[in-house]
Amino acid sequence: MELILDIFTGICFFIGSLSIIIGACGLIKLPDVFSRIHAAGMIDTGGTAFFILGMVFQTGWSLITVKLILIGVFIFFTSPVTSHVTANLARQKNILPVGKKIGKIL
Amino acid sequence: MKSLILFLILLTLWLLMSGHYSILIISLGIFSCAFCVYVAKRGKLIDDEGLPIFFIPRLLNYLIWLFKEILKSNLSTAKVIINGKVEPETFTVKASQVTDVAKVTYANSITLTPGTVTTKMQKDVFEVHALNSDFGNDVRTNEMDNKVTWLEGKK
Amino acid sequence: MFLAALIACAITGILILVRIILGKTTFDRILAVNSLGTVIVIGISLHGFYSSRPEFLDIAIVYALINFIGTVAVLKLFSTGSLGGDT
Amino acid sequence: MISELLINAFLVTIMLSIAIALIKTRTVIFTVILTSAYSLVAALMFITLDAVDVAFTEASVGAGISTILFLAAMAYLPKKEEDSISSEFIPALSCIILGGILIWCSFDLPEIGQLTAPIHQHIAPEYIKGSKEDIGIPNIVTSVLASYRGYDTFGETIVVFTAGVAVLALLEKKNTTKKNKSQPKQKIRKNA
Repeated sequence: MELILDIFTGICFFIGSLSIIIGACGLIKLPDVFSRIHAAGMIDTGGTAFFILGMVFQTGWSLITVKLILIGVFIFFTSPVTSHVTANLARQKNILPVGKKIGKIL
Repeated sequence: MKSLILFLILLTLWLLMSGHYSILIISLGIFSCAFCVYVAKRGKLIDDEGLPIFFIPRLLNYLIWLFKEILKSNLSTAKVIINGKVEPETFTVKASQVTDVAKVTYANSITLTPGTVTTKMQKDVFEVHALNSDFGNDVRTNEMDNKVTWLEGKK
Repeated sequence: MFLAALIACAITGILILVRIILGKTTFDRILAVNSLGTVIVIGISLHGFYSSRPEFLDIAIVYALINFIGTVAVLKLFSTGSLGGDT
Repeated sequence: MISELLINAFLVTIMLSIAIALIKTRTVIFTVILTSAYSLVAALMFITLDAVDVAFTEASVGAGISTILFLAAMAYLPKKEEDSISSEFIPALSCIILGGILIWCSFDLPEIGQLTAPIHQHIAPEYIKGSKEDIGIPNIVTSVLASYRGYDTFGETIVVFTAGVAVLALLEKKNTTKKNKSQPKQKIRKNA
């Protein structure tokens, strides 16, 4: 039983590590602020979700699990807000995104 | 009624976070939770926006769908970053929700799925930035919009 | 296992640091610092498990909130020019 | 043990590179952002040193409140820092000498966790033995801080509180006088 949980944790950590490293690479590689927000979103959603899932497999049911899930919920609620505020402010300062525009832009 | 629900939520949080259950500490917790509720009530923070109860019956279903969606778009974002085929595009979509909370939920759901970000909001028109035309098409099919309208349950 | 995950966090931290130092606009840097905060939250919880003292999760919770407040405060100052309520 | 050393070395390297970037930059808001990142990493460092309470304080005060205070003060400052005029040789020399003295002194410190160190001989064993029955709080650091040296902590808190009130009062006063000046700025922004 312990072995199975360990394997699950290992898989989750592997996927999480992969997604945060790819996200950080994207943060460096992508061309402008608006594209980089997507990479940061990958770190915030994919990375955290899998790491927390992996740690939940290790604890079983206790108060620690609740705290882990709380961390996940906080990051889940706050990450889109920061992304949106950053993007909105960049638009307010008249930075136009690279790439094609479809239809009328606000 | 709503302040009672808020009080219970706060108290549950306190009990879960503290982990020490003696009479003194629990009574301190009850006191501070009551004080928080009082401050929130004085600041008129307790309304439909602060505590959207009408989401609750369909929330679980929506969350499961959202997680699935996030997983899918994480995969495709990773592919885009590795391939390096970035063709960003910007477009506007219309939100069909009634209340402000539901609109915010829709905008946040768009932002939460990597690959699409809401950059500007004006009443019920969102400006969305997508990493690729595939992500753009995902938003433009209005599947998420319909889901959030269904979650709101006002129509 | 936990050590491997911690190493992954460390590599991510270095990559993000490169973006912080290179970053052209302020928004790039704010975004990168926010991501660094998320990675550190993960790192704190992982380190807690690695040294088998998961009580450190309390700090990770405080961190997740402080990171958000700090980022929003910086952005608010940048947009309005002050933190007061009358602007 | 080796992994602990590796983690510490890595964190110190990151802090060092952030500090160098801090010196190099000339934009004030970027300085504040970097300071926030620095204290984020510093708190992680305190956690690896097993000082939970300090890490808590560093996280909330260093990364949260002081960033916001810096920002509030920054609203009255020019956006760009001027290049320094005087030569950098003497400050650098004095910093290096002071750092050298501190490192030299640190060789005389007892090793971390050594039982015969003076700090573990004096009154600490009594605190450790009696703290649970005397006060009833599971965390020893908290019981020492809030009860055994309660008057000390009380005085410190008063000093910190006074400083906070003074800072708030200073910022508030400037706000009212500056109101008229900030009006035309916004008009320009709207036109542009």
